[in-house]
Amino acid sequence: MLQPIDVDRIRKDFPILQRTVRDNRPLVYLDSGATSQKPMAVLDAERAFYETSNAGVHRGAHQLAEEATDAYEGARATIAGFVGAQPAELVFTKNATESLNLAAYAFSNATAKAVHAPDSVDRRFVLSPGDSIVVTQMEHHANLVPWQEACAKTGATLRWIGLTDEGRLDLEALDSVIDETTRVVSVVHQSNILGTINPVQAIMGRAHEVGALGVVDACQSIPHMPVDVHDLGADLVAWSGHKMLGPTGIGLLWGRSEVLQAMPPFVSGGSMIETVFMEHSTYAEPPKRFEAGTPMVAQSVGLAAAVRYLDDLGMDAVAAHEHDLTGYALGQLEELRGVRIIGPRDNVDRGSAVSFVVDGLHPHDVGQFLDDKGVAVRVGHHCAWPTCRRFGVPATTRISPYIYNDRADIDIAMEGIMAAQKFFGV
Amino acid sequence: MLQPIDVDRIRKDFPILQRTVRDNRPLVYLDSGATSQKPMAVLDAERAFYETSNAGVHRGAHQLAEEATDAYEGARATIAGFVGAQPAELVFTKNATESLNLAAYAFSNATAKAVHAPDSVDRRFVLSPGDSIVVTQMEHHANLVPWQEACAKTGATLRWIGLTDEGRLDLEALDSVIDETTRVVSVVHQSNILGTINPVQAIMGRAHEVGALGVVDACQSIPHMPVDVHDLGADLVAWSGHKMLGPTGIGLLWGRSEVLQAMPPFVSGGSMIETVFMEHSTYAEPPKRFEAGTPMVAQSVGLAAAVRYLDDLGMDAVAAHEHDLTGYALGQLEELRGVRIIGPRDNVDRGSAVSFVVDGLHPHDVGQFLDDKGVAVRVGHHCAWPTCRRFGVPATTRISPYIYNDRADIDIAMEGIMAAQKFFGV
Amino acid sequence: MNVEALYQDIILDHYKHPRGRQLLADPAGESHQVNPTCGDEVTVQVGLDSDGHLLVGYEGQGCSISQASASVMSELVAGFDPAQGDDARRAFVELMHSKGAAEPDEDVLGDAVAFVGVAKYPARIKCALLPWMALQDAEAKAGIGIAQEGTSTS
Amino acid sequence: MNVEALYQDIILDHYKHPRGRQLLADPAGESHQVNPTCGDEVTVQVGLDSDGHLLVGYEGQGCSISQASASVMSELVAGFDPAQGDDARRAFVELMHSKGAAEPDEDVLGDAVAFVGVAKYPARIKCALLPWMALQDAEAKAGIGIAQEGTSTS
Ligand SMILES: Cc1ncc(COP(=O)(O)O)c(C=O)c1O
Ligand SMILES: Cc1ncc(COP(=O)(O)O)c(C=O)c1O
Repeated sequence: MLQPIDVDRIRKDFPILQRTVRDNRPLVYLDSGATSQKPMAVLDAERAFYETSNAGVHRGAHQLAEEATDAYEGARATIAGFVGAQPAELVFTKNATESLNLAAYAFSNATAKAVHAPDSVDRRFVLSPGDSIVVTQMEHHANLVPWQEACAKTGATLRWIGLTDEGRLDLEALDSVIDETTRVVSVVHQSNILGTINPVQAIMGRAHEVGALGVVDACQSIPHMPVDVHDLGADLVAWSGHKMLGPTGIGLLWGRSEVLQAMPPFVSGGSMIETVFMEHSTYAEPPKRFEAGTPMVAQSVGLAAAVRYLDDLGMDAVAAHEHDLTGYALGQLEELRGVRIIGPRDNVDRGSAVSFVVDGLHPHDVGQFLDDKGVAVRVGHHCAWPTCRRFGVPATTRISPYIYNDRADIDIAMEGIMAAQKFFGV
Repeated sequence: MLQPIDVDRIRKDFPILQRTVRDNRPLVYLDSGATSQKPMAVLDAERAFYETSNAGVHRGAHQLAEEATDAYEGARATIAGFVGAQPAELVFTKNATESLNLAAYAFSNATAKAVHAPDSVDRRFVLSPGDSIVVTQMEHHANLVPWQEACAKTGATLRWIGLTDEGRLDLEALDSVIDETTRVVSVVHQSNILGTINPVQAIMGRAHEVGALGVVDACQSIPHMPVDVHDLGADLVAWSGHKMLGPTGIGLLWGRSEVLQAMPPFVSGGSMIETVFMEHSTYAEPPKRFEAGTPMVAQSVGLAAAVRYLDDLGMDAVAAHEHDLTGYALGQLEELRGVRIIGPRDNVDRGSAVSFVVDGLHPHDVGQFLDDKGVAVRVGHHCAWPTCRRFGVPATTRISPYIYNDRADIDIAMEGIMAAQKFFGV
Repeated sequence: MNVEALYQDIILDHYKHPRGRQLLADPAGESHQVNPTCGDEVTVQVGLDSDGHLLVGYEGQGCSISQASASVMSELVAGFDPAQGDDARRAFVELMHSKGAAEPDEDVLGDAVAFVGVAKYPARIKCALLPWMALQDAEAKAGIGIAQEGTSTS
Repeated sequence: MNVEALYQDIILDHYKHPRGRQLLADPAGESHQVNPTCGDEVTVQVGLDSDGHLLVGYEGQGCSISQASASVMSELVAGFDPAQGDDARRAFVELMHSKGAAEPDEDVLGDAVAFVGVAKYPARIKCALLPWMALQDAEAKAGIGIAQEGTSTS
């Protein structure tokens, strides 16, 4: 049976939630879609690492170096286990954005190298004019701009799956958008602006049908629900540590072994090599091939602690808790006059990020009134500018609760919205 | 007047130096060339950030987001000031390796884009067969492999400045190695394996003479001596935070404004854009253009604290302290039978990284005996494998002291070397 | 400091009733500025009348602060000579970066003094500055004020 | 645990007096393995004699552990049938990953039991395993042992 989330107990683990903002208002943090707060267990783990075992990893034959290496590789195993993966399939990056660039650069790098040494690369990654790359109209810029750049460097064409007015993918077009010209399909699992949870398995299936590689941006799903990377049906899955209670400065890329093996390096330098001569070098096997330079060791340790914290709560319980808050928030917003939800209004296949606009009010002004009540939300295009345009709004206000929020937090947010309406007389 | 470094006082600031290793031996950490230890001030600053101000930066209109943005941009200003730079010229990366890749990718990305849209890029970054890239034979892999990769993607040729038997650059060849074909020259300021300090200003001067861009790898100089980036005469300067008392997971790239302005993006995604449409995007000005995704906010705060710590000591005093230790270590090693120093033996224009080999002993075995005495050193090729080959050794043992080391630490290392010699009967 | 002190009556009034919100018939320079974090946009056009005084037109969409700032700015600087316009812009930029500690000079800034509270909300400073940045850029493109600045700094 | 327990006499002896350190006249498979962190290298060659027993040759340069391990390995497995060789390799790999807790079986591992102390020094495990990885790879290239494994797992 599910052990329900005990918000009061959890809050005690987060020092920042004890503080007040503005005129001594208790902090109501509803901006976890941007970044989550960190429990003490994470801060303690990182600090303990620095205080006892800090050293270069995979180098040096002294005890600290051994301990640091153990800490780093142990963290990899813990985090891999959390998503049902093998440690050797998990690459550490600085954030999800780097992870997605790693995927996109596999194509542009292989394409450039193929010009001078066709046999040095796997043809699956070589693009030419006539080839297409497919994304959706609800991508975060991190899963859009790198693919635009890949197109600019290779002559491939970017295509996308459009959206319905309800904020779902228009899957009728799936088979025509993804066709024989398609070489890679990269899709967000859960939209950070609309909250929509996409049927990525079906989309990845279509990608594989036409021989394309499949990438999933799981930034907003892995922190909020149980995810086994294999269930997504993708070849590569990207996400960030800082949105799942972990430190800033660490991201993840999971890849099917065979695909990682076939990918050329992205960032190159120390630790990702096998042999180096002045004239040429050979590269290590994944995941090392993609981890050049001194890695985010302390951050990996912190993230492993975050994963243990979430595991203790149980991701099923986390998802259930957020589902409840989402339903409540949707209901409360529907009751407010002049408020329009951008994204699915039914609490089905949707996560807890809830975006809305208020008639006659710019989101910045709404956000200011929420801030005045101690409520932290994000206003703007949420790095999904084309999605805003699709819905004819310049920006939205977004509530994105997490494990430390309860219904009372949503209530305070509603008060803020009404205060703004009253003040501006709309 | 120089306030000398007070090692006993400094040690108290580093919790890890209170621990013991192996059979209860006090830790003698002589591996700061790999990564430095962190004083409490750095750990406290990072933790305080997470406990009070953690939030997304440059987004969100709530108080935490404002505080986090201030912390991040304040850190940038502090770190820029430390090297005489303007904040707008300083880019945060995950490590020096990424910084150097950012430089190298400016060339390969511009070259690829020029194929499809010649006017979209600055010609200085477009390479073709016949062009050359120049490095030296003492580069860390981080400043070699990315340029090999740039060559593989553009058809340009890699050249290098060779070394004398003393471990200095062979500058006689300077004018022939760097010639009219040269488009970029990237050189290490202080070698991490040989300890050599290179006359980078002269080399950058020659680069500019032939119209090439100049890059300096300052990983091993900025942590150890006063450096004003302008004095180096370079266009771009790369280094890491973790070698200068800062956290893991943060690196720096300084660039002359005009050059940064002209460079295409490297990692792309959120926060580095100006406008985004499905079809195309435009990019923010530097440094933001190069900081896609959620940045290393807590790490920037930690690194700023590290910089303040070093500033309080005074970088002149740090350099003087290390100079003394270097002279002492060189003298002690010279006295040992069967020990050969790899790198300059005179304590002039050299930093504190001292590499050596012991006749009849493999560095791994030397390192093991040092470890047994509680001494942490690095053994191996130090990510400068071609440099090892130049000196006919597979690997070296390296002592690399810092502010928390004294002569007694060097003495214990010497005892370890002698113990190894005795044990193996050489 | 609370949110009412930010949204002073003058700001609300300009937001609800923008002044001079239209483009020029024959602009000498134009600049379109975007706040990439929130998508606020403003286009500012400039020209000089026969007496060498500034003509200003604008259009935009965005939050109350950015749109009121555009309205206040255009009302203030239209009719100024370029040097006066520069003084006002500099004073406004300084006010925004004062963290709320400055005593704004009403003689130079007119209604724009009402934005003093914005300086306490760093995330909104960009909103308030957006039209002023557009003004500066549009003048630069039109070649307005350049000669003067060149002279004074050489 | 101290450094003397790591460098057991057998290891030192094999390091100073390597056994069978030479390449084969007519190898069926060869593998060159490098430890990228320290540059240690070993080349292992394999073949089968007319009775189907392993022939092993090697060459290398590196630290005492990697070079002694190559010597011990070649002495141990030469003459084994491929299945026995696999058993020894598996036992050795297991020993290395035992963190020093395992009781190595001298019947299977012979002199290689002396490497038990290496398991306590993670940075050296790769050194000790290097020749064994090369053996495995060389056998795979020679097609030795593949058939047997294929049968047993299908
Ligand atoms: C000279 C030099 N360059 C580059 C690097 C790479 O730095 P990082 O590993 O922090 O990316 C190092 C350190 O490892 C170095 O010593
Ligand atoms: C859906 C989605 N993709 C990608 C990203 C980028 O993640 P990061 O900023 O950690 O690189 C985010 C968060 O900002 C996101 O929500």
